Amino acid sequence: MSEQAVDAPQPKLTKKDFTSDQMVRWCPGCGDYAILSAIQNALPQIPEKKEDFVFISGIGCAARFPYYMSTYGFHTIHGRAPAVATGVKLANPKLNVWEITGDGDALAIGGNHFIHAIRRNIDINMLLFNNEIYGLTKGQYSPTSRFGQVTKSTPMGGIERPFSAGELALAAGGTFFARTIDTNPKLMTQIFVESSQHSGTSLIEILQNCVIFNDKAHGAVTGKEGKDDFQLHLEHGKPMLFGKEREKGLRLNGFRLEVVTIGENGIDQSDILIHDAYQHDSTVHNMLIRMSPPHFPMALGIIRAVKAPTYDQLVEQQYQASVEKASYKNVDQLLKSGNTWEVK
Amino acid sequence: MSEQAVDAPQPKLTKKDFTSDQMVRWCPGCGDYAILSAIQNALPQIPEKKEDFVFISGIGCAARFPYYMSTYGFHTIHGRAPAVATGVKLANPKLNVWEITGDGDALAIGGNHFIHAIRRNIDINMLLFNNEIYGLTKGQYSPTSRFGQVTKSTPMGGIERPFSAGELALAAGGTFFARTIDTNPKLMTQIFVESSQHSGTSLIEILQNCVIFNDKAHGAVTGKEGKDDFQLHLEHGKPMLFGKEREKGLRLNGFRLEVVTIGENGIDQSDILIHDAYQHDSTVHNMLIRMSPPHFPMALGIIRAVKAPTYDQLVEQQYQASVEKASYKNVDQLLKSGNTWEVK
Amino acid sequence: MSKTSPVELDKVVIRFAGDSGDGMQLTGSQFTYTSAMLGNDLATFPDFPAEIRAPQGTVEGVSGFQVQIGKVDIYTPGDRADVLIAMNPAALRSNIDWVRKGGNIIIDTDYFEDRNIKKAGYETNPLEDGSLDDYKIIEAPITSLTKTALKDIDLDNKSIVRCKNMFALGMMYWLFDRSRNETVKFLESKFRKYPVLIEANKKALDAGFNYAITIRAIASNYKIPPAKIEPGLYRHISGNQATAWGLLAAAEKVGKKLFYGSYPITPASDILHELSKYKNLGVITLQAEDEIAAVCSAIGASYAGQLGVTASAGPGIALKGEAIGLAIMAEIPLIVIDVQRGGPSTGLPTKTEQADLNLALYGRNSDSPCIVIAPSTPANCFQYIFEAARLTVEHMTPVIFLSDGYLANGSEPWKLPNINDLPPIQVQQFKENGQEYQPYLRDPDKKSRYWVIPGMAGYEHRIGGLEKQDVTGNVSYDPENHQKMIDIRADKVKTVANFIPEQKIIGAKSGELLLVGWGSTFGSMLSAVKELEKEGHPIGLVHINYLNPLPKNLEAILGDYKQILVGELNSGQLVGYLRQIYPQYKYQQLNKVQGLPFTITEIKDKIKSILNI
Amino acid sequence: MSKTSPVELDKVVIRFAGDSGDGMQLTGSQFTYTSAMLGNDLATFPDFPAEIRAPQGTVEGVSGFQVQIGKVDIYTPGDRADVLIAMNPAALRSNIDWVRKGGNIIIDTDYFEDRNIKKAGYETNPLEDGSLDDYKIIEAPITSLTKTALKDIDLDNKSIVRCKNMFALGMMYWLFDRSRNETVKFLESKFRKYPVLIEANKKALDAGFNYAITIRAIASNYKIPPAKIEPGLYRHISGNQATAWGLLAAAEKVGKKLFYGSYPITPASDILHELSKYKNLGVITLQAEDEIAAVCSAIGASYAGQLGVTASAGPGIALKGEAIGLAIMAEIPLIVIDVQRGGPSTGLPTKTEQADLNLALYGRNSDSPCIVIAPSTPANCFQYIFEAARLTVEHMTPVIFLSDGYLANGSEPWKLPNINDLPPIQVQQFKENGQEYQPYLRDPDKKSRYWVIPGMAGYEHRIGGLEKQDVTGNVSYDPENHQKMIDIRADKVKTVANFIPEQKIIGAKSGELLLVGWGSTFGSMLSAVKELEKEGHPIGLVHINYLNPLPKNLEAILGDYKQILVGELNSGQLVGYLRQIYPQYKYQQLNKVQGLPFTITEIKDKIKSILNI
Ligand SMILES: Cc1ncc(C[n+]2csc(CCOP(=O)(O)OP(=O)(O)O)c2C)c(N)n1
Ligand SMILES: Cc1ncc(C[n+]2csc(CCOP(=O)(O)OP(=O)(O)O)c2C)c(N)n1
Ligand code: SF4
Ligand code: SF4
Ligand SMILES: [Mg+2]
Ligand SMILES: [Mg+2]
Repeated sequence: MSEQAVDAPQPKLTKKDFTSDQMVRWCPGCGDYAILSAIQNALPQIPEKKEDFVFISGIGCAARFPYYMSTYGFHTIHGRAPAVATGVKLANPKLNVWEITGDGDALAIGGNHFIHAIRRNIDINMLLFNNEIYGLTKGQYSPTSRFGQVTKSTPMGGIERPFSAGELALAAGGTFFARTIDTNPKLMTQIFVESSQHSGTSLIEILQNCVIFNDKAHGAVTGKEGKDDFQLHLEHGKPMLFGKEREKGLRLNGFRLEVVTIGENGIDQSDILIHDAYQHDSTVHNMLIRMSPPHFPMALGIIRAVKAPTYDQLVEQQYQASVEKASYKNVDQLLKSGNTWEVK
Repeated sequence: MSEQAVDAPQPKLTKKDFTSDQMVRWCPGCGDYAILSAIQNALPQIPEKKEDFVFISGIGCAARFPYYMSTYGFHTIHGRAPAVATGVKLANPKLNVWEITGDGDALAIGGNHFIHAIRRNIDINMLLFNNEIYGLTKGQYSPTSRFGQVTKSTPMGGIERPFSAGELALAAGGTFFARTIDTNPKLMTQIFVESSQHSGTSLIEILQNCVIFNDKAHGAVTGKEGKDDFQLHLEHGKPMLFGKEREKGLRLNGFRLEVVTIGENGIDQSDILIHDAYQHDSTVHNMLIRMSPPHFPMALGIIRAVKAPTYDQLVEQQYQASVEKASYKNVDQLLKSGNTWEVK
Repeated sequence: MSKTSPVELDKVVIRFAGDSGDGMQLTGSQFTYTSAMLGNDLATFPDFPAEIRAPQGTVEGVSGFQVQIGKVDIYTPGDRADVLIAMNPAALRSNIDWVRKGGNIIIDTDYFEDRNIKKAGYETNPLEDGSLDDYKIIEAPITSLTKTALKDIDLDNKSIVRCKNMFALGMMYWLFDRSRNETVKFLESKFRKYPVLIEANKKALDAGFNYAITIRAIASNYKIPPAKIEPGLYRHISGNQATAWGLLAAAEKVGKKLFYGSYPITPASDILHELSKYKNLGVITLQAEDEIAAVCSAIGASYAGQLGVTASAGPGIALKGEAIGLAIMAEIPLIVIDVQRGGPSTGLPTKTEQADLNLALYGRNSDSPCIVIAPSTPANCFQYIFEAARLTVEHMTPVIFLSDGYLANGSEPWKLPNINDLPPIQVQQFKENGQEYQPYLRDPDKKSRYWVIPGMAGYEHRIGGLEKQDVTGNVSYDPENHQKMIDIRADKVKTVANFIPEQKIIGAKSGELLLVGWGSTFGSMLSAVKELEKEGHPIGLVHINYLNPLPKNLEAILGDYKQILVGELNSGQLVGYLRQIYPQYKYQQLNKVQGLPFTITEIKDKIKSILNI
Repeated sequence: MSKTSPVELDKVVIRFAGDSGDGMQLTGSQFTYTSAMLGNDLATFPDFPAEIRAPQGTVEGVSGFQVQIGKVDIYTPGDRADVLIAMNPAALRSNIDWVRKGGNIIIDTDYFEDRNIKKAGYETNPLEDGSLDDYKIIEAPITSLTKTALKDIDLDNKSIVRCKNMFALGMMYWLFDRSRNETVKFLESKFRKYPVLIEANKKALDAGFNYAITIRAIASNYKIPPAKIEPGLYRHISGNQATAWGLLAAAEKVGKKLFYGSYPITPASDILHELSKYKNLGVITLQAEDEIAAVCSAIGASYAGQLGVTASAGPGIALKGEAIGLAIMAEIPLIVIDVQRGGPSTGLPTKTEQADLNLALYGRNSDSPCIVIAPSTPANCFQYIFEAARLTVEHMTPVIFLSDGYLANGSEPWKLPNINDLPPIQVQQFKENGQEYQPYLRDPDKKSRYWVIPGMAGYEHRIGGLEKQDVTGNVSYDPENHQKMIDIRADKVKTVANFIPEQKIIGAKSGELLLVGWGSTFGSMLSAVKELEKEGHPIGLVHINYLNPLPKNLEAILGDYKQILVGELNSGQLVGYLRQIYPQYKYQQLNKVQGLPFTITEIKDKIKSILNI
């Protein structure tokens, strides 16, 4: 049991330690493979014991994930992973809990649990595989599918405006939001490691490609030109620069963000916004989240990471406080407390 | 049937026409009475036929509302009113559909339907009676209860950060958000009338007092001093002024709003922000929604009202487009279309 | 003090009724507590108005409290009241049907003027129109007498009038020869920060007591001597409280912390309120965003090694079916408490009904049996929820616990158990006898998996809702394996029958008629059977607490009687189930779906008509 | 072309199997369609892999398609194949059990090299190790022959290899003496924008056909002459498509628009896909955020005057219980389609099971009966969903429609009905015969409310989920009224028995044994009964489509046989229900929970063992 092993020296874990014996069964070319690999690379960098990692998923292609990890794993039911994960984390706050979910799982059937987990700021890491489609059920639109998109259930094009996972999370009080892409293993691994260090609900949106039902949905960002012109890699404290030569940047114009080119129209480095992931006010974070091609680059990296007490910490605090106050220490004493009488 | 009566002149309706014969059964002093009255005053001002008004509610004290209206009404199940109302509106877009909900009904069990209805921008009016408590079930905290609030289910104080209905709605793509209070009948009536004219989902948050389980939850805003210093009545195109003498106002300072006093520190009218409810960018609207005493006034009135196609309109458009294209006009023709063969 | 010696009675039923704001629940509990201290056996039931407060003086706003006390064993709060105290016309109107013909009714005449009479829906004044001729009416201007008694107290009028419930209680104390001491103590502690309120309430209590002596409206007062009660330490407990405490005891026994994930709903919410007080005992209560999140959080907690519990009433239980199916597939512990109420749909939220046996047995997709048990008295909710915990932990499959509004809100004296005497609860621990751990290895006797939880080094494994391969737990689409697992899950639940007590029989061990019931009808059924026995008609009573699986000896018992009568507060759910399981017998039915418990008379009448007696 | 005259057969079962990407579903459908045009009766069943594409060449990635064609009536796709075509080792391995001993297996030898043999999980090459000795093996290098045939075509290698399914189809066409015309037409229309693909596919088709002539691996080819089929216009239809189209027809008949609120789930999603194409017919499809929103939107649409329909599979149906209860209380039309799949929990999503009869009957809080019906063949999904619409509209209460994965994906030729011949569906319109409208007034015969919808002037009223007062529909907590309404709702559903057809009996009208089934097992049961009859063992078959209420004459029918055998693809849900409703009879059981339909042999064997024959 973990309690006994607290001080035992840990052998260094490797990717192999996190690979299960089950055959991976996604479609050839699916973005999920790269994500799996990035997680398996990230975990050894996180200073936790192997037996303390738990992966909780809902239902969907993405949600098969736990089967391929040789950690503890629970493939639950559609949309409910945040609730199960909340129970797991509260039951044992020492566990390092990862929730694996898709855009349908998290934002269609699971939308309510998603915003409530974030509101509570329970200390779990949510990986949202956003392929803008229902993969497992073979190609219906999801809440992140584009307006007008033709899918199996929208033969004339979709008429719903997509959710932005990040905006919703921030409106729900989200303390951590990052975005990454399945084509960038390094960025993924790095963000997974950093997100695990955040206390509170860390939401990581991964732009994932479903080759079968929504190929190149993120093509504008991941394609050859996209890579340079439409990816803005944010780092706290660094200016918001992008482009092949990092010649483009963002600056503030009134209430709006604006793309500018250094050297043009008298713009220089000092005009460029500096990324502040730690500021509590979510105004700029929201603006960054909302950006997308063709007028803006897509913001990647850790967009928001602010401190707030986590639900599990607060539960623990109330427990401690109540232990101090309580006049009974066990059930027997409780039973005998208050109004009782003796029959002889 | 309504279709036949389209051109018949309508007798002028009055409040009495909207009062049912059922005894109103809220607690004496409950804020719901004033809301009921305001709606009954508002409906005659809305150019619709009486039989076209429909009130759909979930479950809660608030949700008993339809019984007291002599319109069509359906008291459904907890949290699901947005989904039922969506079905009603799609079935008959001519209806004027009102959804009545409480903070628990809308944001706890109904949170997902709430954000999805708003995302679709279905043309209904949502009245959210926000008393920051579960009234009907006798006093548990709700998703809008304050952090630290002691309720029946949080004897040591609540440890969840409250939702802001408006912020959530905007993150979900909300096109209309207004806020009002049960102590201001005039404002309520006016907003109800105006919201009914918005096409798309109109969310109206009503700060409502539950005398029994959460008395004076909105006291800071509705109390004697609050009325002057902590209510900002927004009107599109008008400066954001408040205070007894309308001497205070809001101005922009970088990314933040700031309360200033006209005449002090060289501030004059021209420094004060002008309210633009129609701008699509939600940044300022979000800032206004987030304000609350003691550092800011509470924004009341119509905070956001932007144009976007409604779900019901888009459904109708696709219907029209498909009628033009279709090679069959009825089921018999459909059956015989495509691959058939004759057995003799 | 009166010196006439009081008339002795075996038992008496008293009903308090007034406006929601009149403090009748408090009055009733004080009377109850005092009687318990005097050694009476008793049972109580509050009769709340619908959830929202209705306008004062209307029938909808009336709140009632009924208690039966006795020197004999008491199993129910009684069919009809011997004494009703009615604080206004609405209270009289909505409670008169609950008074036996010839019973006493004490009336606060101050409220019997036109306006309130109309408000209550009377056309004429019932005190004058002869409609109360069948009852003994005691008219007392309770409110004005209270005001007079408190005229020297420095309190506003409203607060003074609020003391009228103590005046009424005082009258009752004299009538039933009870001491005021306990109530005085209670007042002194409750208002310890407001001495003036202590004084006012005590004065009102005394005034009522003395008034009753003075008017001697009832020829004499009564005495209900102490019952023969097993010695021990007692407290008064309601079903919901007993459920909460039973969970605390079980968690302590298992050595796991209690996790309670729930979404408020009448009549289950009080369990949440109660448990949220015991954080110091390690209880975590999560008020979830909805019922589905509630049960899923409990599943997560169980998976991670706590005792996961969720609760709701019918509409909420209907929402949990999919998740319960997951727990059945994952084979982990989970307790689902259903405090049943009147349905269908939102139905009658504050009324009782044995609504959901079918839902508990069948409310999930595909063949997904789980354990179902039901308590039968407010106090034994403690014992049976403890059993639920024992079974779910030892057999690694969900247990549904069917309480109801009557048990939840009803209360009775409860002899405190010795915690050490409670049965042990053994966690299914994996023992490495040379075999390697696999997630779907099973205990040979119980056929349950082992409870291996995250954090245990070397046992990492994956489970989920897709069909599992036997032993390995890997996902499997193999046809034969599916059949095997379907059979194993069914068999596992059947096997529980080896680990529960045999069915007890009360009364005749064979003969003409067997009465069969389950859950909250126990008190009325037992009373009916005892009374019939006294009348010379011995019949058998089988009251089932273990509903799935049924006790092994039940089949044989059913065969020992000529006729079987199954009584339930629904349209026939248990009887349908018995017809499925034991199709060889014929069953007759007694059903009532009125949001109310059975009266003893209803049961006796049905039995008499069957037996032609 | 071969001039040997083909051997005539009554019927034959053919199975196509290959990698998911090999186009086996297309090959199968083409063969089916051509056979239908030649006048054969037939039935098909696709055997999909689990939802996610598995790696090429693995057993998990195999996709199969089975068709039975005959000159005699065909009721099932057949127990075992007479001919299997296996495109690679994995296809062989996972399909070999579906071939009868002595059957023919055509094998693409190009894929039988080490790597693919290993991938399929074989230790040794099955073509060499003698494991196929019981079968007639026809080895053909299909892939390389296709490449050779298309070497002059200007196409990349991948596209050329993709044509191998046409080569295989060509072989089959020669073997069963079928013309290539229909497939040529199909190719010409499908690839009309890519002439090179038309050419390539046609060439492959011809090459396969000629190759079969050349090798004459099978002594001769076969002919299955046309069946005696009722004259008329036919098309091929699957259960899900028939369900969708039946809804279209019903909506047209009622004169209401169709509203379909659904959340995708296997195997129900295709109904959503299908219906979303018919916007021009007034259909509104809402892909809701979850199953609860789906059913609630349908309830809203029904309330406002459309025909509200929702659909899901087990896990999603479990979520809809609370809302179905609302529709029962509100007494409005609602169709709930459950395309059942293997469970419990997520279970076996792509496999068939008669999983949810109990859930349909009992999966709601309190006593809340509703109508339950089940189709029994892919094509008659049309007829029975139409019936569902008729019953829900005329009786104003929800209908649950129990399809399953087998019916949903299976297909058969369907004689087009004449839309005018479909029964009328009468909306319960309120007629003002002097009485004022009240929401819970009822039609005297059907006991249903009237469908009065928002927008109708002068009829404004309120309904909801709290218990309703009889007639007025006001909220009522009155005990007697509650009992009355519980009884009315039960009675209303019972009354439906007066408006449905009597139960038909197939085979012996009385005697030794009655076989009882429901839903998708019809084809196998019918075949078994017919075969037994031929063998001189006449028994009766009662296949139930109307499950609640049951047909009125069923009780008497059950009494006419010495023994009753109830067969289902679950652990005994119908049989439990029959034991409840008709406890006077004894029932035996045949149950199978393997995600697969019954084979005819399984049914016959069971019957034979019962009858000792
Ligand atoms: C209760 C329930 N409803 C519906 C389904 C069917 N279903 C399975 S996965 C899924 C959506 C998957 O989409 P997403 O979450 O985006 O995951 P992806 O497959 O794209 O990774 C649906 C609708 C289900 N399994 N359970
Ligand atoms: C499915 C279900 N779960 C729970 C309940 C119990 N319930 C009724 S109303 C309510 C909350 C009411 O709070 P709110 O929506 O804020 O309305 P208010 O009473 O404050 O107006 C709850 C939990 C229910 N009726 N149905
Ligand atoms: S369907 Fe799409 S998301 Fe699912 S495994 Fe295949 S490529 Fe990946
Ligand atoms: S409980 Fe609160 S919200 Fe409900 S009726 Fe009473 S005062 Fe109003
Ligand atoms: Mg997806
Ligand atoms: Mg509220």
